[in-house]
Amino acid sequence: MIVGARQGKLSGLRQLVAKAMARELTGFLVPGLDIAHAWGLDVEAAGVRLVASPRHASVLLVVGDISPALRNAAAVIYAQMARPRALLVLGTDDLSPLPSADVTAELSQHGLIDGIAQLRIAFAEGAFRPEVADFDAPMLHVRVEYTCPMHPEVVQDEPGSCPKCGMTLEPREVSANDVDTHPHETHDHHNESHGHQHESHDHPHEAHGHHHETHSHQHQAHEHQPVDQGASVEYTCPMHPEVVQDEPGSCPKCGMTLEPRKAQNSQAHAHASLDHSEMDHGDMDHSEMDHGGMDHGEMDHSGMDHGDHAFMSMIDVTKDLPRSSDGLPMDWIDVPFGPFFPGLPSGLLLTLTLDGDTVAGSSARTLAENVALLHHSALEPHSFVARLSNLEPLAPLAYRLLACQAMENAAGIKTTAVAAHGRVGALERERITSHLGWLALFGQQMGFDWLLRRAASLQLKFQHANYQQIMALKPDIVSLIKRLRRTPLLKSRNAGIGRLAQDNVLRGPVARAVGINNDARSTNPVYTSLGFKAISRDSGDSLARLQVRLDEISQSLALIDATGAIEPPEPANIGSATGAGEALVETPRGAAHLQLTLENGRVVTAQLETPSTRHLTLIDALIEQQSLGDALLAVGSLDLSPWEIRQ
Amino acid sequence: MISVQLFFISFFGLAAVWFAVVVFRTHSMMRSALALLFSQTALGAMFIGMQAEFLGVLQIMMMATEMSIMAIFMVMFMMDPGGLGKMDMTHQKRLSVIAGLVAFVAVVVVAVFADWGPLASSVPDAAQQIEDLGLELLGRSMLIFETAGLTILTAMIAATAVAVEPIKRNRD
Amino acid sequence: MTTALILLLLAVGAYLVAVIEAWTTSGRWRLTAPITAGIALLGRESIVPRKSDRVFFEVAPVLLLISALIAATVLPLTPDLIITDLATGALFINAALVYVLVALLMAGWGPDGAYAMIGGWRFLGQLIAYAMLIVMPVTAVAMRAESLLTTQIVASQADLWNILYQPLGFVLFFVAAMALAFLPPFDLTTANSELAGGVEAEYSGVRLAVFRLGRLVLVITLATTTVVFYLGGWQGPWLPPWAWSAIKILAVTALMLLAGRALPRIREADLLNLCWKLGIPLALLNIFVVGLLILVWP
Amino acid sequence: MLEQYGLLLGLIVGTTGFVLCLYALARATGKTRQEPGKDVPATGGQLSRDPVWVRYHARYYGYALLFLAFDMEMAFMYPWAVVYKQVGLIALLDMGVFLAILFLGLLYGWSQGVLRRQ
Repeated sequence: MIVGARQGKLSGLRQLVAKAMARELTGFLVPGLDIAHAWGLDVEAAGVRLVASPRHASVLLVVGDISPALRNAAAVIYAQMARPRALLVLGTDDLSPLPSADVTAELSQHGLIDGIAQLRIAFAEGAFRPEVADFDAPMLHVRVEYTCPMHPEVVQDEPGSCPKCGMTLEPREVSANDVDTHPHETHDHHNESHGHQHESHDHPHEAHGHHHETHSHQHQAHEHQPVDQGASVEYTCPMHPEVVQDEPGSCPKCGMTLEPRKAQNSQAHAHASLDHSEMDHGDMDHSEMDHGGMDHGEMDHSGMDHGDHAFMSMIDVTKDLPRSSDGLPMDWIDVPFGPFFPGLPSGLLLTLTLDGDTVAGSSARTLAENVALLHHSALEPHSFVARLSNLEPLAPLAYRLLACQAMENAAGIKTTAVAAHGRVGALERERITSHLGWLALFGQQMGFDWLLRRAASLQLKFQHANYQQIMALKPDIVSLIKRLRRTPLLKSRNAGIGRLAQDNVLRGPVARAVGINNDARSTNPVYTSLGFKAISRDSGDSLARLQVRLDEISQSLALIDATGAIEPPEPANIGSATGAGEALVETPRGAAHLQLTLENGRVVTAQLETPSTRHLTLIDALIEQQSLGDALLAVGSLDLSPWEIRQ
Repeated sequence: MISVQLFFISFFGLAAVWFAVVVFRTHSMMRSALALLFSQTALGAMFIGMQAEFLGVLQIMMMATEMSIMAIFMVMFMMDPGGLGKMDMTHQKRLSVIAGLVAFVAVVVVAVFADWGPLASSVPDAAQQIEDLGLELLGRSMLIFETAGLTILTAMIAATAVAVEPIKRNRD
Repeated sequence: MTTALILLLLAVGAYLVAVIEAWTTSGRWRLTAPITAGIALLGRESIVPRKSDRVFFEVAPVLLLISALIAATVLPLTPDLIITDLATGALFINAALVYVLVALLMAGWGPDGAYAMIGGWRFLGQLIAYAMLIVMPVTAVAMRAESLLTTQIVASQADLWNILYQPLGFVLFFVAAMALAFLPPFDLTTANSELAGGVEAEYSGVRLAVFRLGRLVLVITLATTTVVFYLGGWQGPWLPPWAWSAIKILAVTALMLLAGRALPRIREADLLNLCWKLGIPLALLNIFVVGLLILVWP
Repeated sequence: MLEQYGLLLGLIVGTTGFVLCLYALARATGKTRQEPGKDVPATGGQLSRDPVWVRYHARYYGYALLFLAFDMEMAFMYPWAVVYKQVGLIALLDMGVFLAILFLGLLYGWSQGVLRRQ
């Protein structure tokens, strides 16, 4: 039986349709294709066609356990799927807002194939059911608030007129419990919002009662989370709502005189995610552009007789709008490129302020859980190593090695040369696997179908390959790299996109693409004995990052060839040693640093620092004023892993 | 035969007029742009109904692309393009009603009283029309053909000068 | 009678396009896949977005299907197998195919979703890039055939196909036809990885089925147009005319679908630049060269 | 003479009828259920309820303006192409002048920076 079945008796036509649906399963993957490949799953081979939009999907495939924020997003995806919809869960059980899973299976290709077989049977029999319950979840509900089109900071919970310009406030829907919303929620909104939602759905264009629908000034009505009603009066700048002072003065950013305002949302300005201050207003101040060309675009309003309320011509509507790069004051919209966006690293929430299809501002944050290394009790070595490797599904082995080396360093144990070589082989194999996984995601991002399939199949082969298998796979890698060098349009697609300047924040391949050589392996005696030299390029754009990663793949192959052995790192027996230790391992995304202290054989304190945490801060400057395609490609080329980001 | 042709011509004529009315009655810019597009398509269909196939097909094709480009410019520069605010964009109502009536009367007078010459007994078939148009273009109205080229050139230069900010030579 | 036969052949052609497309992506020949996918889509709910423009949302898939179908009416599969042999045949194909743009603008603006809207306006930018590269090569073809009648165009290629007579025109037309059908690498409007489905993201159920059927018919119509203009239509030694038409159309369809897999998606800025700074001069050159060629060797 | 056009109109009406039959068949399998959050446009896992019908900033308006001019030119080219073989060299020269004028406009636009992403 499927929870998301459709209402209806399984009659003749529905029987046929149910059978057809059982044969043609389309899936939406949560958290994403890179995680599925990291767990070694080939979903297309298992018989489910992956699609980009929840509307086209009949199965929601949840792979591995995910954080509460990601579960809320998965519930949103599930709510937006068309019925009959099924839920196939691999390797996890508690999915709070999502309904109970229709089919659960263990997290492996075999488990996936079994799950899909059961799903086909469930669809053929249960796609239609006489009585069906709605799927409801707290974050799907809407709460109506009223805001003034001209002054978006004025936000009230009940209709009225704007204290500053007297215009009637207009309703606007805000998700009832946004992730960082305010505590108080009036219940009368609940049913009223339902009424509002149903009614607005039936006749979408006719204004709901006497309220106008949301006026067009979306760009100013940023997502201002309403906050507790403050009492004091405060002063804010019309252009930069985040500038707030308790006394009158001029705005530090653009010099406009601050306007008095009832303290509506004193905390709203604290959160940095929507802070537009660093958005470059430079062009507005010293724009010596002659406005001759621009004025022709404005509608001539001299003859306009005034409608019911004070009619504003386009000139004064767009008077204080930020101007785009070509001098036109346009409306900007906030568009979330949500945690499950095909092509972007899964789990990364990228909210772009779009001016047409150009990025005018961005805010990126990870929705993956911020795993605490040590809950409150000390941990056994084995459980600490397991916890650290589960933290990062995209490169588990690298973090396992990091934990082992840190504990051995703390306990003062030396590893034998053979074990060291085996560990080098294991780490390099993981680097090849991780880079192939990135190539598959990058191919999907560029719409380069062949690269997605080829890199994904090689990645699945490399994941658990032993030394001989790797040597057998060498020609495939060489042909893949040679083919990529010869692909037309690839160079022009990547050259000059996401150019980064030299910056000590950079780590791993992103740093080496700019010419900075902070590779942890170059100081490691084992590597220098194998003749390791770091590769680096200097153009610092997406093409350089692609070439550095391709070179690293062939270099890692050579290193594995030199070491001759691959054994996953095992924590040495540290008995009941005590002391402080640290370790630095070059994970596929950059050098990760771990400091820990041991107390008679148990890990007491641990402090981890990962490369993706640093790269997250790069995104805003990287994609400023880029077109949408280039911006997403630049974010993809950073090879971020939201799972290892430490808030 | 004439009655079927007349029926289709009047049907498409009414469709063109109705779409034209929708252009001004709707609040959404996008709807009014596409209503104008379909009004032109109905006009093209009228030409085809009147056995001017080349003219009709040309009208249907060119108007579609040009009205779409008008749509993007309307959406770029007009306030509230989605028509959510239900603003009343019409203005100078009395003046426009008078102008409309005057124009209608003028058109009817011209249509009824002007001397259109003898009713053509037969219309050359479509392929012949294109050929005649081609020969006309290269023969008698060669001058019109070339001046049309010049007017298009002036249009391009004017559009370039007005709409696009010239590249500043001093930039990098 | 021929109309029914041609409509049936178009349906079979669209079905084969679906099979070939599934083969290019998954590498397996599954002949029954399209029909089961169609029935499955029929049985799914069709969701209408909440504050959408209902007229646009409903009309867009139907207009896409009608535009592709009407463009196919003037294409001859064999000397007598044509629905309406209009005197302005070549121009009529172009006129019908422009409404693909109108349908996608409606599908983009209708659902009031960010991805769909960006996808819709991107396709208008794409039209501005490819439209000239369809019109000018067709003019060169009409010059050689001395008429716009598609049957006349095919007849004019009796001794030498247009692909050999004007290869530059063929290359430009083929690229522009792929851009018109928004096939990868020109799938800017339904970019799966930049717009998560773009204009077709908000369609589900039976509306999505009609949208995809429209796209399949569009691909088979463009393949037939390429065959009629440049590959000598039904002409060919030994085999009967209908066999040649079928082989050529399927070959061109497979080429269109395969070319996309081996290339990354082109940037909109690059597409516009290439088409206007390289494409149009080449198209004008093509017209000039064909003009000289006709004078020298009719 | 008019049956051909009638056939086209019949095809258009027939296709619309076919699509409406498909919709009726789909409706026979069941009604679309209204559920909270289902009809909000899908943006990758977030509920984005704000309408996006804003003034869209297209960056290709430079190309669009030149395209309008070239679209006009195309209207003249079709009749010319049909009679080209008959008229011969003179036609080539006439169209050569016409196209040269327009190519001049294109070069001017190009030099003034119209043909770029504004």
